[in-house]
Amino acid sequence: MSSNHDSLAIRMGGESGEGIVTIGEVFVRVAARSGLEVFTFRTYPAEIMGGHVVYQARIGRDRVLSDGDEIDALVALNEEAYEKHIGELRPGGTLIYDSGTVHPPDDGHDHYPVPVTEISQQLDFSRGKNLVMVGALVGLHGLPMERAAEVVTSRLGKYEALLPKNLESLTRGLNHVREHFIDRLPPQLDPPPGETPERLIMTGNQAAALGALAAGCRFYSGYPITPATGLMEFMAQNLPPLGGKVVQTEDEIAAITMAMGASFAGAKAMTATSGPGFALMVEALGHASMTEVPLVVVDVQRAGPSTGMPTKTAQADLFMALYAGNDEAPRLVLAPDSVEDCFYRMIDAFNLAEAYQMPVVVLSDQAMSARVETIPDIDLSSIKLVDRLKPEPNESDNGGYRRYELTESGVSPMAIPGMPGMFYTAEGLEHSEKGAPDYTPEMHRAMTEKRHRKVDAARQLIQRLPVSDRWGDPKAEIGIMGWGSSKGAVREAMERVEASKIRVEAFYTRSLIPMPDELVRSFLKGKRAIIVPELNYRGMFANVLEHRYSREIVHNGIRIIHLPKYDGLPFRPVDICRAVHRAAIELMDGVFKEWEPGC
Amino acid sequence: MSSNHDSLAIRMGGESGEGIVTIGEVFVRVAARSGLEVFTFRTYPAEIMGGHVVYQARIGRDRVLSDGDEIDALVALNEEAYEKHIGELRPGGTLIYDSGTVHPPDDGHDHYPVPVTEISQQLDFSRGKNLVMVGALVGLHGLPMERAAEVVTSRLGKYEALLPKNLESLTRGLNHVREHFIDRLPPQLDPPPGETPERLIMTGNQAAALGALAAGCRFYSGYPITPATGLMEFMAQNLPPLGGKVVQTEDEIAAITMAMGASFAGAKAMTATSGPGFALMVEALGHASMTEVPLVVVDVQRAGPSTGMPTKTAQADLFMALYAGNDEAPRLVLAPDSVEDCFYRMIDAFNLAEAYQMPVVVLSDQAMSARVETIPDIDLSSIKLVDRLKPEPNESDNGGYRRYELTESGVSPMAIPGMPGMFYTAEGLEHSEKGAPDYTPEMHRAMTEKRHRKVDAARQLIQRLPVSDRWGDPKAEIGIMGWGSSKGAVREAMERVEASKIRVEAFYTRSLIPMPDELVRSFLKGKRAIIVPELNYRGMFANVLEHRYSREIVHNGIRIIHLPKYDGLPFRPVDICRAVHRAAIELMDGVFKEWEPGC
Amino acid sequence: MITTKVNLKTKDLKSEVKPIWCPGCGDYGVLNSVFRTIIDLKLDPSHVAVVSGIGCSGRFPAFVNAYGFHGVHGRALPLATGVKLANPDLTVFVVGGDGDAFSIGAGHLPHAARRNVDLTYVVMDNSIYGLTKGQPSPTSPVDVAVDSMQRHKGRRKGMAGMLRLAQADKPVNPIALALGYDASFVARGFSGQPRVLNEILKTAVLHSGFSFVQVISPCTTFYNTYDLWRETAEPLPEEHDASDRAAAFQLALEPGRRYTGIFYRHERPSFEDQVARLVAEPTDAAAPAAISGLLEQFRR
Amino acid sequence: MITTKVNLKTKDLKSEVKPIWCPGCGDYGVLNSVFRTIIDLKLDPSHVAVVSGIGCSGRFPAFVNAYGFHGVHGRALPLATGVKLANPDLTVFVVGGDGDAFSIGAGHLPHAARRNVDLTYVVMDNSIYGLTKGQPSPTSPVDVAVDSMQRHKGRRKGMAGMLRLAQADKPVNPIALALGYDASFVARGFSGQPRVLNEILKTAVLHSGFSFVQVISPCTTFYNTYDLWRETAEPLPEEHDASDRAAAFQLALEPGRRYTGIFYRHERPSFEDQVARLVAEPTDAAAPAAISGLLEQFRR
Ligand SMILES: Cc1ncc(C[n+]2csc(CCOP(=O)(O)OP(=O)(O)O)c2C)c(N)n1
Ligand SMILES: Cc1ncc(C[n+]2csc(CCOP(=O)(O)OP(=O)(O)O)c2C)c(N)n1
Ligand code: SF4
Ligand code: SF4
Ligand SMILES: [Mg+2]
Ligand SMILES: [Mg+2]
Repeated sequence: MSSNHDSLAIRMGGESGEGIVTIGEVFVRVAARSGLEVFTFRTYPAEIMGGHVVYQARIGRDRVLSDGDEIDALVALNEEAYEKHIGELRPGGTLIYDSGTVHPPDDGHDHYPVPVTEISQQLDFSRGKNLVMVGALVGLHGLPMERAAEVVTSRLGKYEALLPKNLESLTRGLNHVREHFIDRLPPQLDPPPGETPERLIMTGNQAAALGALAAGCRFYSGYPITPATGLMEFMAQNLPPLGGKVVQTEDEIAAITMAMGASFAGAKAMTATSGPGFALMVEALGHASMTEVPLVVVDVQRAGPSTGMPTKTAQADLFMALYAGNDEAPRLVLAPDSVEDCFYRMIDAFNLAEAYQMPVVVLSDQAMSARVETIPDIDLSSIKLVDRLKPEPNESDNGGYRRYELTESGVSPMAIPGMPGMFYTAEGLEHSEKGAPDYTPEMHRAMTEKRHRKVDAARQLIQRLPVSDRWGDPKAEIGIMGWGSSKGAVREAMERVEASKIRVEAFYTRSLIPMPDELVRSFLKGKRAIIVPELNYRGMFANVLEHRYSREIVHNGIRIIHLPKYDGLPFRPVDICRAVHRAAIELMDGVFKEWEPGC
Repeated sequence: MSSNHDSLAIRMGGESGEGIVTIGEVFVRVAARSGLEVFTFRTYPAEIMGGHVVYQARIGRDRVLSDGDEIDALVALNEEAYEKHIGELRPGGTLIYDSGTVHPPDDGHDHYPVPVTEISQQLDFSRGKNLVMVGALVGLHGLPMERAAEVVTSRLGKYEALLPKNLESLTRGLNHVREHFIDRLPPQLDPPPGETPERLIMTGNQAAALGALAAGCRFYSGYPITPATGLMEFMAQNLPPLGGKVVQTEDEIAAITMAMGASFAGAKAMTATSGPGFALMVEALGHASMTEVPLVVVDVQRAGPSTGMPTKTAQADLFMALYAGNDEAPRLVLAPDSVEDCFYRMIDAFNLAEAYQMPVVVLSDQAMSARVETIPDIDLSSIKLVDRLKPEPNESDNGGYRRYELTESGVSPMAIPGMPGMFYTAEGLEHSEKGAPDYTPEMHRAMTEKRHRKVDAARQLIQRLPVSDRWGDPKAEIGIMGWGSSKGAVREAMERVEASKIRVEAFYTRSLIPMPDELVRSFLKGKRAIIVPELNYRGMFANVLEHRYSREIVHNGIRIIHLPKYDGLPFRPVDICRAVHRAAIELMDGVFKEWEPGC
Repeated sequence: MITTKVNLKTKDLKSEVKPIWCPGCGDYGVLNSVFRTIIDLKLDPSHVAVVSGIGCSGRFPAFVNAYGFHGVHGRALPLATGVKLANPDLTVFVVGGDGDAFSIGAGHLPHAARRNVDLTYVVMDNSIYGLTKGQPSPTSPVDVAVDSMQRHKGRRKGMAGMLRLAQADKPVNPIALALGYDASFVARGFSGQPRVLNEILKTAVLHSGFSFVQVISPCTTFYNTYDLWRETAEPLPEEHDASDRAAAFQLALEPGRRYTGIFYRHERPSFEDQVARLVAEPTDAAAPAAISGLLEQFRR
Repeated sequence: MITTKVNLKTKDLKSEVKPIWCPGCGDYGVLNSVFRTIIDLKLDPSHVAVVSGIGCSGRFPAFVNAYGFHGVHGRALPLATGVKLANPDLTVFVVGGDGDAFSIGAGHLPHAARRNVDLTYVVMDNSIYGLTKGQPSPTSPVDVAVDSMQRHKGRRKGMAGMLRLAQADKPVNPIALALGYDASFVARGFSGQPRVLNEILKTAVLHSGFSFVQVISPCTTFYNTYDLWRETAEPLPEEHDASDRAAAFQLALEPGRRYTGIFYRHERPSFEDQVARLVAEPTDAAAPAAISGLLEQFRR
C-alpha cells in the first residue's frame, strides 16, 4: 500500500515523446473525470523528436499541490525507462511495463506486466499501443471505463475512422489487467464520496491566457520562445474569435513595442516571453513606464543564464523583473503561485496596468506553465474589471489637456487617439505635464516622484487584494516565506510538519512590487527563523526581505535561512520538510530529530 | 574677495553653444598651463544648434574636486545669460560682460564691462569675439599672456592664416582689462609656489579610453549614444594607429556581440554605451557570462528613465548593472570616482575580465564623462596587465581539452581559435566541462557554482587592490558611504565639515561586484549614522548596504540616511554638508546648529 | 481614413512645441509637407497619429497637433503597427531618420513591409546621425569623411576618426532595400522640392498598405547635401512602369542618378484587412459568454 | 585562409556530440556539405570557426571538430564579424535558421552584407521554426497552414491558430533581400542536392567577402518540403550573367520558379581589408610608447 493513501505519483517513461505524453495526457483526464485531482510534470528530450521522455501524474482524492517526493508507480515502456527510474520507485511500489519490451529482474516491487506490443499486434494497430497502456492504467487504478471511453472519444474523435480501433485498444488493455491482476490491484484511490465538485483541467499557460481574455485583453503580440509559446498559441487560437488581434512579431522588441502601440491606441494589450526575450524587452519596458502606457508582460521563467536550459524551471528572473531598466522605471510585479492562480493574477495584472497606467510584469515559470492541474471552477461573474482613467472629452479646450498632469495619486487621465481635441505625444524624453520635452531639474524631480507615487498608490490597494496568503500556526517561531510556484510544495510540507508537532507558519506573496508591507511585518512578529525556498542560487527574494525588513529581521534576531535550489527542477515537499526540521533542531536545542522520510 | 581664496568658480553663459564652449575650453587650458587645477561643467541646449549654453570652470591652487556651491564670477555674453544666472552669483561676486550686448543694472556685484563686440568690429574679425573675452578673462585673473598665446596657437593653429588675427583679439581683450581695471582686479589665484607639478587635462571619456588603450584593448565596437559617443570617437581616432579595430555597429546588440566575437578570437575587447543601449545589451551580457568570454562594457549613465534626459547626469543604472539578466549571470561591476580614476579602473576592468573570463561593467556618468579635469601625470610603467589563462597547446590530446573545466577558482584555461587541437564550442546552453550541451541537474548545479566561484575569487583579490578609499576621522560616529563621481563633492564637504568640528569619516568603493566586504564591515564599526548620497530616487546603493550588511547596521543601530538627488545635476558640497549637519544635530541632541553657507 | 469638413490651416496643425531643428534643416520641409498632406486630404487630426523613433527627425510628433508617440530608437515601426491594428480608423504616419530606419531599426522594416500594414513611413534621410552630432549613418557615402569635412561646421577630432572608418562600409540603397522587401509603395522625395514631395506623400497616404518614402532631408549642420540634390535630382523617367518591381530595382541601382518619384506601387490587401478577415467582430471587454464557452472546453 | 597538408576524413571533422536533429532533417545534408567543403579546400580545422544563433540549425557548431560559438538567437552575424576581424586568419562559417536570419536577426544582415565581411553565411531555410515546434517563419508561404496541416506530424491545436494567422504575412524572398543589400555573393542551394550545394559552398568560401547562401533544408517534422523541391528545383538559366545584379533580382522574383545556383557575385574589397588599410600594424598589448605619445597630447 502507498505510504500516502490520499495520492499516488505515477511516472511514465519511454522513448518517443509523443507516445508517453499521449498516455499521460489521456490518463490524467480519465482520472480527473473520475473525480480525482491531478498534478503533472514532464521532461523534454534533448533530441527534437524522439528521445527519452518522462510524464509524471500525481493523482489524489484532495487537491494535489506538488509532484510529491517519490514515485508510487513506474510505467516503463522500454528498458531505459526501467533503468533510469527504478531507483526512485518507493520500496514495494508498483511497476507496470510492456512485457514485450521490458524484462525487469525480481526487484522487490509489485510487478504488473502488460503485453502491450502483443495486444497491438493482435489488433494489427500499432498506433493503439498507447491506448492499450492507458487501458491497463485505468484498470489497475480502478477508474471507470466509461470515463476513459469518453476522454478517448473527445480527444481522438477527429480521427473518426480510427476511433473503433482506439477504443478497442483501450478495452483490451483494461481487460488484460482485470483478468490477470484483479486479486492484487495496486493501491486504489477512491474518488471522495458525494457529488464530484466542478473542476477545470488545464496548464498554467492556458490559465494565464484565459485570465488575459477574461480581463479584456484584446491585443497580443509575441515571439515564440519555450516555455511561453503555449500562451501565444492559445491566444492565436482564441483571441481572434473574440475580436482581438494576435501578431507573431519578428522579435521580442517588436512584440513589446507593438503591444505598447496598441495600448496607446486604446486596447488592453500584452506580450509573453521567457527570460532571454524579457532581457531584450528591458529598454522598451522603461519606455512604457516613462510614457505611462498600460501594459502586461508575462515572463515564463526558465533556467539559465543565457539560453541555458529552455525546458527546465527556475525562479531566477526576479531581479530582472524588479530592477532591470536604465534609470528608474517603476513597474508592478506579480507572481501567481499555482495554475489556478495564473488565471486570477492575469486579471489583477490587467486591472493594475489600467489603474496605474504602467507596465505590470507577471512571473510564471516553466514547471507551472507546462503542467496540468485540476482547478476549482471559475466564477466569471465575480470578476471585476478596471479601465484606465480617461479625460472628459472637451473639444473646445484645444491645447489645455495635460496628459501627464501632476495628481496626488500620480495617475493622470489618458486620452485615446480619436478623441477630439485631446492631442498629446506620449513622450519618452522627460516631459512637462503636457508631454513636451522638459529637462529642468524641477520637472525631472516632479515627474520622477509622480511615477513612483503610482506604486505607492498601488501599495495601498494591494493590502486589500488577495495578494498574499498566510497559513499555519500563528504562534510558530519558524516561518516560511516565498513567492511563486514553490507554494504547493510548501503547503504539502506544512501538513506533514504539523503532523510531527513542529509549529510553523507560512507567508506567500503574489505581489512583489509593491510588497504587502504591513502584512509581511505582522507575519514577521514573533518569528525566530524564516526559511526562504527559492529556485535560484543567490536567494533573490531573501535579499529583498533582508533589505526591506532589515530592522524587523535584525532587531528581533530573525535568522533568514536561504533554501536555494538551482538544478532546473521544482521543489519537492521533502526539501522543505528537511529545512524546517533543521531549523527546528537549531532553534529548539535539539528537541527535534533530523527529518526522516515518512514523518 | 572670494569666500574661498583657494578656488574660483567662473560661469560663462550665452547663446550659441560653440562660442561659449570655445571661451571655456581655451580659458581652462590657459589656467591649467599657468599651474592651476581645473574642473569644468557644462550644459547642453535643447536645440541641436544654438540655444543657451553654460560652461563653468572651477579653477584652484590645489586639486578641485567638484563644481562648488555657488559661483564667484559670471561671464555674460548676452542679456539672457545675465538674467538666468545672476541669482546664483555670490554676493559681491564678479560680473564680466560684453558691454555691447549686456546692460546690467547696479546689482551690488563688481562689474567688469568688456567691449567685446566693439573690439572685434575694430579688428574687422567677428570670429575673434571669443578670444577677446578669453583675453579679458586671462587679464582679470592675472594669468600669464604667454600661456594664453601658447594655448591659442596649439588649439587654433591649424587655421594658420587666421592665427595673427586670433592672437590680436586675445591681446586686445587682455589689454583692455589691464588698462581699465588694473587697480580693482577681482580675486586672484596665484599658482602655488615651487615647481608646477605635471598634470594632464582631459575628460572622463578620454581618460577611460586612454585607460582601455593602456590596458591592451585592441577591439572596440559601439553605437553612438550621448554621453558615451566621445569614448567611441576617441577610440576611432586612436585605436587604429595602435593596430586595433573599431567598428560603428548597427546597434548596441551588435556592438556587444561583436566585441564578444573578437574576445573569443583572442582580442581584448570592449564596448561603451549609455543606459538605453545598456538595456539592449542585457541578453548578450548574460551570454558572455555563460560562455565565459572576457568583456568590458562601459555604461556612461545618463538621467532617465527611457530616453529621459540624455545630456543630464545620474547614478541610476546601478541595479541594472548589478542585476539585469535572465537567471543568474555573474559579472563584475566597477565604478570610477573621478576623471583620473576612469583611467585606472579601465585597467582593472580589463585585467579582471581577463583573469576571471567574464563581463566587467564599468559605470561612469554623464557629468564625469564630459567634464575637463586636471589630473596627476600617469606613470605607465607602474601598470601591470593580466592576460587570460590559456591551455598548454597539446596537439595530440585531440578531444581531451575541457574548456569549462571545474576548477577550484572557477577559472578554466581558454583556448584561442588557431591553437591546434583545442577545439571547443563556446556554449550558451548549459554545458559540460567540454562545452557539450548538458541539462542534468548535477551539471547545472556544478556550473552555476563555478560561475559564481569566480566572483568569490575576485572578492579575495579586490580587498588587496585600491578599490576603495577611506578617509576622515576614524573615531567619527557619522559616516558617508558612496560610489562613483559624487566622491569629489564629498571630499570637499568633508574638509569644510571637519573645519566645523563635526567628526565624520567617509568610505567610497570603486568595486560594486564584488563588494570589499571586510573593509566595509570595519568601516561600519562604531558608526551611528551613515549618509549615502546618490543620484537616484530610491537609494540603490543604500539598498545594497542595507541588504548586505543588515546585521551590522541593525545590531549597531546604525541609521542609514538616504540622500537622494534626482534632478539631472551632480551633487554640490553644500548638499553633503547639510546632510552631515542634520545628522549631527539628531545624533548629538542639537549640539550642532543647522548648517549655514560658509561653515 | 477619417476626414473632416473643417478647412484646416497650417497654424491649426502646429503644436505649441517649437521645433528644435537647426536653421535650414531639411526636416522643416518634411514637417510642412506633412501639414500640407493633412490639409489637402482633409484628414481629421483627431484621427491622425504620428509615431517616431529617436533622432533630430524623431522629435517630429511633438510639433504636430495630433496624437503622437515618441518611441525609443529604432522601434517606430512595430509601435506604429500596434497603433494601427488596435485602431484601424487612424491615419498613421511613421517618421524618423536614416539611422533609426536602416541601422538600429533595420530588423523591423522587412516585416512592416511584408505585412503591408497601412502606414506611411517617411524616412528623413540626411545620410548622417544628426542628433548625436555627425557620425556616419548606413546611407553615408564612402566619401562622407572627405565630403563632410569640407562642408560641415561642427568638425570635431574624434568624429573625423569615425567618418574615416565609415569608408570601409558601403552605404545601403534604401530604394533597393525596400524593393527587396516587397514594400507595396516605394518612393523618394526631397525636402527641397516641396511640390513633388507633397504629391508623393498624398499618394502614399491614399495607398492602402505600407508606403515607404525615402525623403532626402539634408542636415545643414553636419552634412549639407542641398546643393548636390538641388543640382542633380531628377524625376523618374516618364516611361517607367511603377508596377514593374524589377524595373524599379534597376532604376534604383543606376549609378550616379538621383531619381525622385514613385519607383513602385502595387495594391495588395493590407495587414489590417487580412487580420480582420481572420478575426471576429470585436466583443466587449468582458465578453463573459465567449469566455465561459472557452472554459467549457477545460471542464473535466 | 589557412590550409593543411593532412588529408582529412569526415570522421576527423565529426565531434563527439551527436546531432540532435530528427531523422531525415535537411540539416544533416548541410553538415555533410560543410565537412566536404573543409575537406576539399583542405582547410585547417584549427583555423575554422563556426558561429551560429539559436534554432535546430543553430546547434550546428557543436557537431564540428573546429572552434565554435553558439550565440544567442539572431546574433550570429555580429558575433562572427567580431571573430573574423580579430583574427582574419580564420575561415568563418556562420550557420543558422530562417528565423534566426530573417526574423530576430534581420537587422544585422544588411550590415554584414554592406560591410562585406569575409564570412560564409549558410542560412538553413526550412520555412518554419523548428526548435520551437512549428510556428511560421518569415519564409513560410501564406498557405503554410494548409500545407503543413496536411504534412507534418506534430500537429497541435494552438499552432494551427499561429499558422492560420501567418496567412496575413507575405513571406520574404531571401534572394531578393540579399540582392537589395548588395551582398557580394548570393546563392541558393538545396540540402537534397549535395553535389550542387558542395560546389556553391566551396565557391562561397573562396569568395573574398560576404557570401550569402540560402540552403533549402527541409524540416521533416513540421514542414516537409523535400518533395516540392526535389520535383521543382532547377538550375539557374545557363545564360544568366551572375555579375548582373538587376538580372539576378528579376530571376529571384520569377513566380513559381525554384532556382538553385549562384545568382550574383561581384568581388569588392572585404571589410577586413578595408579596415586593415585604415589600421596600423598591430602593436603589442601594452604599447607603452604609443600610449605615452598619446598622453603627451593631454599634457597641460
Ligand atoms: C538605444 C539607443 N541607442 C542610441 C541612441 C542615441 N541616438 C539618438 S538619435 C541617434 C541616431 C540619429 O540618427 P538618425 O536616425 O539618422 O536621425 P537624425 O538625427 O539624423 O534625424 C542615436 C544613435 C539612443 N537614443 N538609443
Ligand atoms: C531571444 C530569444 N527569443 C526566442 C527564442 C526561442 N527560439 C529558439 S529557436 C527559435 C526559432 C527557430 O527557428 P529557425 O531560426 O528557423 O531555426 P530552425 O529551428 O528552424 O532551424 C526561437 C524563436 C530564443 N531562444 N531566444
Ligand atoms: S543637426 Fe542636422 S538633422 Fe539635426 S536639426 Fe540640425 S540640421 Fe537638422
Ligand atoms: S524539427 Fe525540423 S528542423 Fe528541427 S531537427 Fe527536426 S526536422 Fe530538423
Ligand atoms: Mg540621419
Ligand atoms: Mg527554420
